[in-house]
Amino acid sequence: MGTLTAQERLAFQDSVRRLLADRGTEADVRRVMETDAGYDPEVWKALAEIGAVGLLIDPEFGGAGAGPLELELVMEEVGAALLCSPLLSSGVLAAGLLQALGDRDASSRLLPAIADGSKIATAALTGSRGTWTPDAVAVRGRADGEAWRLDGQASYVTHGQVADLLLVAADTPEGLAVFEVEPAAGVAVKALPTFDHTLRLAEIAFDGAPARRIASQRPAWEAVEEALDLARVALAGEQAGGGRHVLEFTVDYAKSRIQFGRAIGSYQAIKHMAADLLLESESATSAARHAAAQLAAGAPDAKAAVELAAFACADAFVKICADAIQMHGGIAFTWKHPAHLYLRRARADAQLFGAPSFHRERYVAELEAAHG
Amino acid sequence: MGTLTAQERLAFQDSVRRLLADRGTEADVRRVMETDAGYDPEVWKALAEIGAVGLLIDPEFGGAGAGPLELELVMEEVGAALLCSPLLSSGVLAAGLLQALGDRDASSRLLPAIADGSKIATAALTGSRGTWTPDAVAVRGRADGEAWRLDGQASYVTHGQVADLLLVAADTPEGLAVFEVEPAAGVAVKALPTFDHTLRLAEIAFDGAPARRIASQRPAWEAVEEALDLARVALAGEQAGGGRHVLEFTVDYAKSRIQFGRAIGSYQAIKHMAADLLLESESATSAARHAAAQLAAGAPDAKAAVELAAFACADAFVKICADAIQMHGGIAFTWKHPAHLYLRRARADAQLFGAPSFHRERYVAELEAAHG
Amino acid sequence: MADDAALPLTDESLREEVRAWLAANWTGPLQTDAERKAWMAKVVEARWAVPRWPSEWMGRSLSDAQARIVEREFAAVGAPGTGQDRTNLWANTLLARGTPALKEKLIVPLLCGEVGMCLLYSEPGAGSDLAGIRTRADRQGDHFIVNGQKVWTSYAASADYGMLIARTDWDVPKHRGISFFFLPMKQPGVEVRPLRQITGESQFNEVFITDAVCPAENLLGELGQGWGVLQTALAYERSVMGEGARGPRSGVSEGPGEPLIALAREAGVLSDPLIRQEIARVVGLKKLNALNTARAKADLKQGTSSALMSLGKLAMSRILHEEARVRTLILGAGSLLEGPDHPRAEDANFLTLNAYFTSIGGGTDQIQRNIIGERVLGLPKEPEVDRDIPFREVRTS
Amino acid sequence: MADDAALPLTDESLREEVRAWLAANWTGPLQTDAERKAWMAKVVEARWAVPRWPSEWMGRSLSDAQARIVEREFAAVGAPGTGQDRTNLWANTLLARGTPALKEKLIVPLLCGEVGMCLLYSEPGAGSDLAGIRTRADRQGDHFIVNGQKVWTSYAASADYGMLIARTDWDVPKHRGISFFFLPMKQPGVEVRPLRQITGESQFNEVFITDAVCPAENLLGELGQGWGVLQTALAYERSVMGEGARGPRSGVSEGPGEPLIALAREAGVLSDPLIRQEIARVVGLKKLNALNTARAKADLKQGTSSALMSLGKLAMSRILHEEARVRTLILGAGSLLEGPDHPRAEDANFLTLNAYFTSIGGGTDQIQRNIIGERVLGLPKEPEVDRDIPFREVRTS
Repeated sequence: MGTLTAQERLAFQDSVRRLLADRGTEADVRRVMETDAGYDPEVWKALAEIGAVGLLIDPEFGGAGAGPLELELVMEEVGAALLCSPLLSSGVLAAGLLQALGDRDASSRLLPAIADGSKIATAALTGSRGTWTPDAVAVRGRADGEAWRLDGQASYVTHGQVADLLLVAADTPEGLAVFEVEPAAGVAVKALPTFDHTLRLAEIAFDGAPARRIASQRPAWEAVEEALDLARVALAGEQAGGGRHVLEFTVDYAKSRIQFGRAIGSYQAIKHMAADLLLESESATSAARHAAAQLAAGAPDAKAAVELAAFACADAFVKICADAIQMHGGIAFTWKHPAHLYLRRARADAQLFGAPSFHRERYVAELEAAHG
Repeated sequence: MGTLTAQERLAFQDSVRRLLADRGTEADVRRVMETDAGYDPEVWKALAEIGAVGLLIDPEFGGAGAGPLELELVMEEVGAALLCSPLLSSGVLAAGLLQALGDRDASSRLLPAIADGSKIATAALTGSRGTWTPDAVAVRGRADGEAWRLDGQASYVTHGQVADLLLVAADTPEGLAVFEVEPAAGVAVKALPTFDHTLRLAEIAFDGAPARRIASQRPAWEAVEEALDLARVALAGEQAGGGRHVLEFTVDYAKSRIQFGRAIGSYQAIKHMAADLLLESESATSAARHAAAQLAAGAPDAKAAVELAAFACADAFVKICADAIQMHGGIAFTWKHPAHLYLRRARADAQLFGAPSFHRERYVAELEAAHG
Repeated sequence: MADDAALPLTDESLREEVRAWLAANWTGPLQTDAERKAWMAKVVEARWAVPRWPSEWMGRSLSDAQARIVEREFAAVGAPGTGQDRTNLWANTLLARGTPALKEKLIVPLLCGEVGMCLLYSEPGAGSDLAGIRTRADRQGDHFIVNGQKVWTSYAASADYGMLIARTDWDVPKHRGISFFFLPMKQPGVEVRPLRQITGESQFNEVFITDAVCPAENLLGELGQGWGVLQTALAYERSVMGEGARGPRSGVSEGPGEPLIALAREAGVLSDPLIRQEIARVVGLKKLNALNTARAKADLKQGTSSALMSLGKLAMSRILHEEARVRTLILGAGSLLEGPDHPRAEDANFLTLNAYFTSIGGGTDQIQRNIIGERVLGLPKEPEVDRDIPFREVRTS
Repeated sequence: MADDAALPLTDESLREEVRAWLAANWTGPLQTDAERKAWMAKVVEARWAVPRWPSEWMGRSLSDAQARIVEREFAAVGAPGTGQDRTNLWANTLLARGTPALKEKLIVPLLCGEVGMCLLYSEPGAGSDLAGIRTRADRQGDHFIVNGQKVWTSYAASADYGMLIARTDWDVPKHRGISFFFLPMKQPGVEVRPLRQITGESQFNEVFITDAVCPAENLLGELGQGWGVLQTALAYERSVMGEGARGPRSGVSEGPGEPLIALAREAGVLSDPLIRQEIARVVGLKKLNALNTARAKADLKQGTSSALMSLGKLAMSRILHEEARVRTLILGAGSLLEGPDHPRAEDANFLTLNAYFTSIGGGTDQIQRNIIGERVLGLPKEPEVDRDIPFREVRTS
């Protein structure tokens, strides 16, 4: 994957930041999160126009041809603003998976519409266990002449209810493969109610659904893992950016909220929590950016860096949001205060594509492998 | 096991407390812990005289015939004073094991000398793995005519180097059994250097050592577990008492130590640590006393209560001691301050007869069993 | 009757008297609100509602031990209404500090449950620092004019009166300028707005008070002595409050036994060693808190004061947050969901948010640690910058 | 020579000059103390010791970038002695604030490493609150008479001078009555006693000072301005100090790779899921701290100040305590032991205790959190009860 120059990167990050400052306010988040679609089509269009949706997609297929470094930066902004959008599903997971599979025909057919935002894609990779491991796949593919048909069920499909295109991992007699499916006959998409109202998840039942098999140059789950790692770096960036933002508004509150004649931030109980959270926040930022850098460089420890970012950023974001509510006191126990929206997002991010303990286990495996 | 009246119990606890206040000062601890024997024979004699050594032993065999409730109370005093003595080894583990085995001949031969303190006994129950589970036993017994001989190794034998009598768990062709061994020919006792200088541990090699098999009315490991549970309740009491004492002197320090013109205990950083430690300390006391009460009553949840006390008191004592050093600052980083002596004891207590994670696992097993 | 002081009242004669009265009057479960009201009136009339109180106020001047006998007999048949001398916050506060006129007017209705009440203490700017309230009550002839905003008020919409603290003197230090009122709620100057919580529920309200009128006879205690009255009221409240924390809200049972074990078994992860360790921790914490509470009660019985009581709320806060965390761990991706089709997720997520009800509400964990450190352990207070200056000059948000 | 200002010094010409000098003078590893001293004298004489300093004081007024070139060339051949304008705390402090007489006397010996030094800052009563020192220095003619007690002093027994803070004015607020001295250590009034630490080691000393004599020319900065001099010295110290924390002390290698993995493998518990989670946590914390440090350095290069620097010590404290905990978990009962026959236990136990060196020494974690909260996050300070009153009236232990 390519990489922008430092200057291009900053300019790009700035354009995302300006778009979100303008059209991704808290009021926007609260409005959009209550809609069925869960995203604002106008903002989505704008995101596509500035190149954020096709960020990772090769210029050959209409994208910006950027890589994990740029993705991570954008996601820091997304996290800070709590943007509601299918960016992770379409621009990262689906686009990443198609590129990792390397089927030129499928890529040229599907990626341009993903890049320009005209089609929303997502990937259905796990069943009701929700572990994003190959053993949790609960869809089976069977050949039907030249074509294929899928049966079974996928769950926790991000933005499945608004997707125009599904990339579905399914077991076949020849092993696991990825299929291209349109949400049409034989495909029943059921929206799942989510605790994080800014997220959309779906459960999808396949009942002899017509599917097209995407060719893969390598074991298909390897490509899935590559896409998942991109998504994990994206989430890490979102977690780092979200955590930093929550800490900022919490510290601001601690400076202005007066109790017993002085700012609550002058009390060690609050001050020391804030200091500890700064360490969490900065560590999350370091972890997310390092994972992006190692992935971009194709470094031997890229996998370890992703695993570390996955659990460190997840835990940090949850802890920052949780402590932030405590530090605010009563005001953050109200629906109208934004803190709980971030906590909801943090709890969602901590589960998507593997829980922290799962990543810790894999991190140790990477450490073992690295040193024999 | 019997139980004293509430009044007798308080009188007894008071006599222990007075003995320790008089002859178990910090100076005594520091003096005795540097001796080879690791206990003060005069204090040992005094402990025996007031009935503390034979506390659990049936009056028929020269003991006080008391039970876990009294044991726990005594051990709270022992923990507060950091008493160096083989009380746990001889008066609890060995005496408890002999009584649990129920071999009247062995009991009448051995218990009176244990009760009056004239002989020190201990139990060798684990090998170099130190897990106090039957699979860790590394001594084998073989019949030699009427008698038996032991081969193999036991480790982490508390006060093994000062014991006149060893009760040794060994595998035999007929299953696990407990043997009576004198530290004589074929028995090589090696003192192990301990991080807790108030504790004595030994590694014991058996090379055809003559042994006498103690008859058992039940599977021998059941009796071992019963003795271990008594020892765990004793440790829980020690941990509760030790933790409470450490918290007390730490709070006192926080009241008198002035920095920046005010007592450090007026700062929330210190005050809130102290509040949290009070919860730890009180919970440890509740857990230890509850375990003692359930064991004394033969309650169905006695085992669960012991497991809970084992991990809760261990963790609490370590945490209290660890935080106490931090709360003292530099002064507790010196050898001459007592805080580290308690931390050393806390770390030892947390390993003896099973680490906290081992007890947590067994606690869940008890919960499962209780509710099907 | 029991108020015949000449006849010594024995436990046995008392027990017989209650039993006889219940046998004659109690006819089983109360089905309707009307039945309930009628019963309460009967209990009050027969002087069983507040047996510890003086006869002047519908009581019998019984000792605590004797009153417990009455309570046990009522409980034995399942009849409500007695023991209000322990449990009726409103009536107790009124009896202790109210004007004769207000007592005459409200004590009996309060005991009969005919008057709805709410608490008007906290304000947006005065949470931990309750003495920092800015709601004002200004005397105007025989009444006060009240202006300000209150928050975290339960049952405000249905209440007839609110127990209100308001500032009546701005030129003295903050604790000394507060007065305590029974504010009539059903008037144009009192607007109640439901306050949506992070859980999505609206158990509480904001109350906006604009030129509301409060008769001077509704002042409890002396003018400017409201902080003391409040302490009385809070003490009644604390003595009644149980744990207060709510369990899972889905209402879908997890089966018998320890809920976390059942949940892990249902989720198929009970054999996971990590999960088992975490379950042990949380169940252990709950058990330890129960043991502490039991010890505290035993200590109280023996008449020694107990450090343990004050630790309960802090312990419960930790338990609730930890339990929510472990439920999330057990559910994994399942915790992403909510709603009636996903009761386990609903529980884990509700508990995650509702745990703050305990760790923030009724004094944050941080304030609680101050209290334990200072009142139980005797550690010195922090310098108080606003203690001895006129409230007018105190820095506020 | 480089002080010929007329010739523009290019990086290349500088590099050649150093190389040539090293080629001519460096003859390989220094075996004896005498060899070392001779080499240092040569480096100082040739003005390589402090190339950033002015030529007046054995320097060359080089830029930082150029001085780094010198340092790299020295490092390339393994020769010590340069870069002392960054690393020599004593000489830097003296240069910045010393009297001409003291500089003349000690700068060169300090650069040559001929003078032993120690720090006389902390006192038993002044740890976190360093400005609360009670050691006094009273002027008497052309010298000061010093009395008091210092603690946590490394190398005190071999030191020729101690950098001392002492109170010279008791009638002004605490920060304003302190002066900074180079106290001669080899005199009857200075008694050094080793201080045994909880680890059993004695790296530090207590220093008892009784009527010790300090020449007035050994005063650094103005009388009563010692707090400012101390800040200069502390800044030099911080800029040099690396992590400071020590690893395991057994010296028995755990094999290649991540030490905790090796330890768990050796102990036969690497497959234990609990242990694996804990290892991931601790190794993760270490890696995150390394990444934070790298980001901090990158930020510094770009000239932006960095919040990350100040977090390092707090992070390291947590890492050390956590690593000790996990080592204990891995060893289980093995952690009961100590001594050379049990190197793993020795390591776990040493680390457990020595972690306090970082969490207490050089500012406790609690003080560190204050600093981060106030200086980095901009949170307000607590009320300072002793700030503006004469030290004589300040409450002390």
